[in-house]
Amino acid sequence: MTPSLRTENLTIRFGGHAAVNDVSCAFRPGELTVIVGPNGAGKTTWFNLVSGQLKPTEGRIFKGENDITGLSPSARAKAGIGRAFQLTNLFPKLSVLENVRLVVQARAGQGPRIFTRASSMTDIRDKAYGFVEATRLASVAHLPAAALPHGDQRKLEVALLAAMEPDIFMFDEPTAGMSVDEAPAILELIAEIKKDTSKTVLLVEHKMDVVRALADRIVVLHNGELVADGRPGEVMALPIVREIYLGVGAEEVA
Amino acid sequence: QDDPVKIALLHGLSGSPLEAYSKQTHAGFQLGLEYATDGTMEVKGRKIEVIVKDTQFKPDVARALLAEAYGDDDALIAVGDTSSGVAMALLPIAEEYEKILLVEPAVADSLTGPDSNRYVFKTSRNSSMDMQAQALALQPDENLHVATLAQDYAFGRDGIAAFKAALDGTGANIVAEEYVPQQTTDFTATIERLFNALRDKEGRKVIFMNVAGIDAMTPLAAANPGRYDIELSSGGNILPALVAYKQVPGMEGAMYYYYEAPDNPVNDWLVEQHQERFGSPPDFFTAGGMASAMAIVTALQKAEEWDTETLIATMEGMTFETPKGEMTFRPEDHQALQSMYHFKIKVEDGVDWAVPELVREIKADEMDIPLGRNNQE
Amino acid sequence: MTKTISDTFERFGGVFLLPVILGLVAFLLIGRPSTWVTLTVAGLAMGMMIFLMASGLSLIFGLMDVLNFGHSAFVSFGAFIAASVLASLGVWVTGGSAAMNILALMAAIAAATAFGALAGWAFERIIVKPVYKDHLRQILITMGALIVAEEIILMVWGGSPLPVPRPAVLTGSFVFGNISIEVYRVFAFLLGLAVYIAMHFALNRTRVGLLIRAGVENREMVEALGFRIDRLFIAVFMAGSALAAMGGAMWAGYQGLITPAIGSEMMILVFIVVIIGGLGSIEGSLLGAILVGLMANYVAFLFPKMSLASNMILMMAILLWRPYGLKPAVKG
Amino acid sequence: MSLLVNTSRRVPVGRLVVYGVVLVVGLCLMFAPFLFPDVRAQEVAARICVFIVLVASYDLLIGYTGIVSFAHTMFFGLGAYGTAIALRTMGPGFDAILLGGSLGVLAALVLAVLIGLLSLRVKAIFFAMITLAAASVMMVLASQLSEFTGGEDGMTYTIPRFFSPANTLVEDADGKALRIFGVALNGRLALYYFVFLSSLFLFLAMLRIVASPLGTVLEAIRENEMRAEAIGYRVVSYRTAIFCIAAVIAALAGILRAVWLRYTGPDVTLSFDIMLDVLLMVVIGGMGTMMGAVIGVVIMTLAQFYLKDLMEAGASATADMPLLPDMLNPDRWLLWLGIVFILLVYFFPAGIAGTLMGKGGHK
Amino acid sequence: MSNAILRLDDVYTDIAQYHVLHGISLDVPEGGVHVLLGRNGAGKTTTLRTIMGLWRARKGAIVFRHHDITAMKTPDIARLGVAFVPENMGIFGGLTVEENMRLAAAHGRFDDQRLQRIFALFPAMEKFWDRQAHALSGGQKQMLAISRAIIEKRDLILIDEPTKGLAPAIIRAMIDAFREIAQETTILLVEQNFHFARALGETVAVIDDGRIVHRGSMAELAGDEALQNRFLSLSMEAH
Ligand SMILES: Nc1ncnc2c1ncn2[C@@H]1O[C@H](COP(=O)(O)OP(=O)(O)OP(=O)(O)O)[C@@H](O)[C@H]1O
Ligand SMILES: Nc1ncnc2c1ncn2[C@@H]1O[C@H](COP(=O)(O)OP(=O)(O)OP(=O)(O)O)[C@@H](O)[C@H]1O
Ligand SMILES: [Mg+2]
Ligand SMILES: [Mg+2]
Repeated sequence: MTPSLRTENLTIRFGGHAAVNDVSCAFRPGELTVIVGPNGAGKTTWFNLVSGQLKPTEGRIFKGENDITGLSPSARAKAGIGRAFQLTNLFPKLSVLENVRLVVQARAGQGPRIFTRASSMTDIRDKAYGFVEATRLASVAHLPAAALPHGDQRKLEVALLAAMEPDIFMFDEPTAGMSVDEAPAILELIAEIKKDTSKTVLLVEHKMDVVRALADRIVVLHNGELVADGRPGEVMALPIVREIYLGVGAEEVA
Repeated sequence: QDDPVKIALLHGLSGSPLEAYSKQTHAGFQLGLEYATDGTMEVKGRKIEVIVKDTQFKPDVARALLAEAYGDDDALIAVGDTSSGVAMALLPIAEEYEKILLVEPAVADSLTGPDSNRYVFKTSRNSSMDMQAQALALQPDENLHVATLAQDYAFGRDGIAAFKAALDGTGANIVAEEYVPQQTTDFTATIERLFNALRDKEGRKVIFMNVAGIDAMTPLAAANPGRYDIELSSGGNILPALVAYKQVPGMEGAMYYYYEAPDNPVNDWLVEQHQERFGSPPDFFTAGGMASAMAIVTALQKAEEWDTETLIATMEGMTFETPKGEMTFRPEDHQALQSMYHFKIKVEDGVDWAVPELVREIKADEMDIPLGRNNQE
Repeated sequence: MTKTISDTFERFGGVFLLPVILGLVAFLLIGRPSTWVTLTVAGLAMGMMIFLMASGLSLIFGLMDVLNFGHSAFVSFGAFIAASVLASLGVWVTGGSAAMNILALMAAIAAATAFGALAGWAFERIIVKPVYKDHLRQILITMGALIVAEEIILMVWGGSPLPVPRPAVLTGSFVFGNISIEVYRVFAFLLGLAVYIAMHFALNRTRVGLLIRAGVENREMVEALGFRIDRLFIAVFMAGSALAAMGGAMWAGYQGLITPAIGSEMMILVFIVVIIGGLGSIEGSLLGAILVGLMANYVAFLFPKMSLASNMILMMAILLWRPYGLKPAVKG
Repeated sequence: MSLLVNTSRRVPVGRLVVYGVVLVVGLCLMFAPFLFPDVRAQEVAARICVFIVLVASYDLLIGYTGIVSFAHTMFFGLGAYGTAIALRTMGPGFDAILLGGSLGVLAALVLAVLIGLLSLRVKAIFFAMITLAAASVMMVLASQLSEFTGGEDGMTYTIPRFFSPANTLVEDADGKALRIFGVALNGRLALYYFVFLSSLFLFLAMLRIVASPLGTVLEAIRENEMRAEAIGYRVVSYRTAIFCIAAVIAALAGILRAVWLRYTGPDVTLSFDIMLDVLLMVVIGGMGTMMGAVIGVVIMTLAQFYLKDLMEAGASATADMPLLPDMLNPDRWLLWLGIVFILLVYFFPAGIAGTLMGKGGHK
Repeated sequence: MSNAILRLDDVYTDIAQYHVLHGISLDVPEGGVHVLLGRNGAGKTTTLRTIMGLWRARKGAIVFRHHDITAMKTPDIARLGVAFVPENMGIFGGLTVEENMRLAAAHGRFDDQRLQRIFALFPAMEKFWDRQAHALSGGQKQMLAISRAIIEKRDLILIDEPTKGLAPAIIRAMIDAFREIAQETTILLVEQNFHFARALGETVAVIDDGRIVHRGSMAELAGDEALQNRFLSLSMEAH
């Protein structure tokens, strides 16, 4: 079957330093790939390239058949590439619910509507509320995002992504800074998404237990290069991975 | 004793540096009333009540205030404004309420032009007079070469146009017309252009400056035109501005007013009183304000009925005393024709500003001021 | 192809080439060398005076991220105070003795600058402090302050234009053949240069510049590192305001006749300079100021009609080429 | 210091007050000719109507989208000048108003699109500067093309006779204009209601816009541009769109202004002072709350027209005290306005309406 | 405890109109690593920020050594020898790594051997010494933030979730590092990562809804599943 997302020799240089270097790989629907790698390996940067926040120095990006290398972030979002950010990135003064509603509304292509009252579009509102509940934010639904503690902000971040209902989900350390009793909620949500075999899920994660629990496949980045790619068991067994990631000889990290 | 007759003064008193002019005008107006009524502030037994309104230099505000003055306060005559723009906006209101508007001290010719109307009179001089007088002051002939410097907007351009018209037929040659943006502060480039235009000419070479609100004199003098035997020439100005003239002793030009220039009892009284009350000699707009007051009082005394039509009839062609001597409202466009003064700059120590010594008075009839409109047909 | 060009461009000093290029082009168009020299010198001097005012704004904006529309108030105040001082010094100014003249001028400039610093302090405490990090409110509140300041000037000095006596030594101009250079401009140029050097040193050779930049990004963290950022910011603000006042003083002496509007008239020019120079970099302000100065003079000579638009056009062009100005210190 | 306001909690009171006030203002304007028959009040009322539209349209930019533009009066001016020039050249007639007005609006639209696409990408302050540049260029043009525009002094012209006081709408027995409560049903009255109703319509239209999905998107862009893009909104297009909408509405307001004043010049349309007024009004009223526009305009306008009279009284009352009368000198009323303004921005950053409704608080 | 270097006594903190801390009382003994655990929104960060003077306590007292710092200005608190690594790392993106460090170093001069130790600990710092900090990766930023805290000798370091987003390898390295740092200073550590906390902590306090709900030695908590489940409801098996 054709891959849902594919990068070809994807490369970006900042000055001399190649943050992502000639990365080619493909992802299939119904598969959850965890991208691991030491700090500074290029994971976030690779995400930025795919979701369009950064433009590659070389290489191309395909969604299914079509080349999306030239598209703007918004165009890619419309094309079904959804992405949550590592460093939380919300609409601080809007309420949690409004945050989510914006996404649903964008989905529904209702943005440009000028003369209908937003509040009258109950369907959109209800749908948004659904996502708020799913991420256990219902209790704070009416607080401005800025007032949430870090952990809840992370959850909202995930809620926004979920609300985009993309074909391709990209989570960048969704559980970072989330307390151990909160994390499961998010992981369940991801597991849910994973059940839908039409979706492709990419996940950057450092927490080993999470990786184990979810990964169908692991891709390892190091110094911007793709150094390993395969089933969790195999990859974790690779000496290079053990060295650079599980930190036998942590000196060389990053 | 019947109720007072109301005169409304509409001038910008806040929101612009020009407010100083408005205040001179008001001072002059008060003095004018006093002089004309021998201090009684009454005409034919009726008190004169002056209503002061601040137009804030905003045409829309001004219109509202004038409408109020005519409509609600029921003023008989209104006087204003300092900025030609605001005055322009006032004209239609006078027509709408069919009451007299006396323009002072705004100068633009257009105020008595086609867009004006028969309810508008004007005691302040207009640009044409400045320029006519200026031209005469240059004693133009074939070997006079003039380059002009003016600001690039209606006032500046109209001025130069009038100036050229005045030189027509005298044989004098205009070798360059330079227009600079209104707020120009750096004249180097313009000066270069002027010098380049004049430097190789034979005969008398003059740069004529017609600028308002900026100081072109200092840089021009500093660039020392003398080295190409170029003279400078410019109109008179308010006292603070005359300070800059100290750099150009001997410069000649024509001016609207300087307190030592006119020789008549009115002016003597004005100078004396002004010194007494404000500790300084009267300036341009003090004289103007006084003139407008005296015009009004004269009209009220002459007219047997105080309704607009009678007043208009009275004022058309009316001659009245002012600090500048006699003025006469021209029947056609209601512009008050008046003398101007040919001066020569002299630097006296002890005086803060350069003294524009009177060379000669240029009488109204020596200048032919184009008709703005004709209210007679 | 284009790449190689830009590379060589960068190699030979990058954007700092622009004034030179401009000068050359102008030379070809003008032809008459004497005229060209006169204009160029005039342009440089004008640039330097604008630089004095612009650098203050740029400093405050770039380093403290405060958009101070009230800046022009300091210019105006500087101008009027200088004027008053000169006037009060009477014969010192008009008298023949060069030394006394210079002293008088120095006194005037010093007075203006000192006032600028003082007023700057009050301004920062009262007006700006509550609105750090909030551009919109900064624009608004400083505009409010501007209104008040101009009214105060009207109250103190009255509305009528105020003549500024110019020290005898600084009147007139040097004349070599057909070249004439106003003495005052030479003076202005030198002063501007001195100020530039001083600022350059303060910001790059000391840790202050660093601290301020950090403070702009994250006040709290700088404090958590043990620095009293509020004092730092006051200092910067005072410096910026003082520069504005100094610029105003110079400008007043140059204009000869000043009105309370003097500041706001300069402001657009100053903003243009800061924008094309790039926010927060003193080098940028200098570059921008000189470009604007030269441009103004050349264009005024070659195509007088254009002279008003020229700076606007210059700004737009540069913004399209370099959206953050020529030499921005703070990106994004 | 985070300006957080809990939308969920303090709901009705403040809001009700604001809506109440706005409603009252609306009614006053609706019956202005009958409530305040004196001429000055008429002018004031009309000015308020027009400025409510102008300021509200500016609020769309600065309050809802966080765009700081100094070119708003430029668009206002385009509408006014278009109408004025047409009336002057074609003579009084509705055709002139229609043609000139629509040309003005068109010009505004085109310019807005150009400026928007060209420069809405760049940082906020730069945009502010570019608009400032554009505006001043326009001012220069207005003064340069004096044969069309009347230059600095502006131009006067006559409007359709239907709107002139001489025109009687309803005749009474002896052929004069019928009077109701002492108000003559003449052209003047018609003109006022023309202005009032057009303004009302435009204002309601804007209310609808901000309540629409677009409204929320704009706020999102204001809050976090990058993320808005990431969830699928083309920021530049939205920015440009709202910029154009605001420009067009401003131009329409300009038409009303030109027709009402029967005079058009830089000082009543283009000038930077007006831009400043608009800014003051929107802030005092409260950014990001349409209601704020109404309140801001009313307060400022009343101040401009009546504050001086008050101070006059104050000055004479305190005449014998030391420096007080000096400061209360009516000519210094701007001083006080400035101070009040600063205090407002300081203590009620959300403006009057904003603070009362616990909304806006733009940062 | 008498040898407490830092003592919070019934501290209440509000943020805007929200009451966040209601009566935090806490003693931090001199030396070693002491952990503050708690779920999201419990008030951990707020506690640290209140100590640092970045939020103001409405009520109660905070005493560092013998100074009452409750009402002190943040810079003065810092000058007493308190360093702070905030949740958002608080690095200066516009400055280079070096400049970031220089600001933290006394008089802007580096103590060479401390610097070397930092480089050994976080090679990325050396590698990107002249790189603008905004260009660092999430984790690298975190490292920079910590490096900045330890470039000088401090008496007390407040660290908010340092392991967030760090690769296990780094975390391991960091455990050793912190042990070493703890030789010379006291560390008050806010953590979510219990394993990390357990590896380091001597004493532990659990905070929930703005109150301290448990205090004791780490050993005790680590040993007692019940306690853990009660306060942390730890679900994950240790590994
Ligand atoms: N804008 C930028 N300019 C220069 N270098 C950059 C930029 N963004 C990232 N880098 C560099 O690229 C490398 C990869 O960064 P990235 O954020 O992708 O790492 P990461 O894999 O996400 O690490 P972490 O797990 O810590 O988030 C890092 O060395 C970083 O310094
Ligand atoms: N700026 C703020 N405005 C309003 N409330 C806030 C603000 N910051 C934090 N809070 C509230 O204070 C409470 C505690 O927040 P705090 O950040 O201290 O939690 P935390 O324990 O650090 O959580 P996390 O582990 O997610 O960082 C939270 O309920 C939050 O809603
Ligand atoms: Mg990352
Ligand atoms: Mg926290």
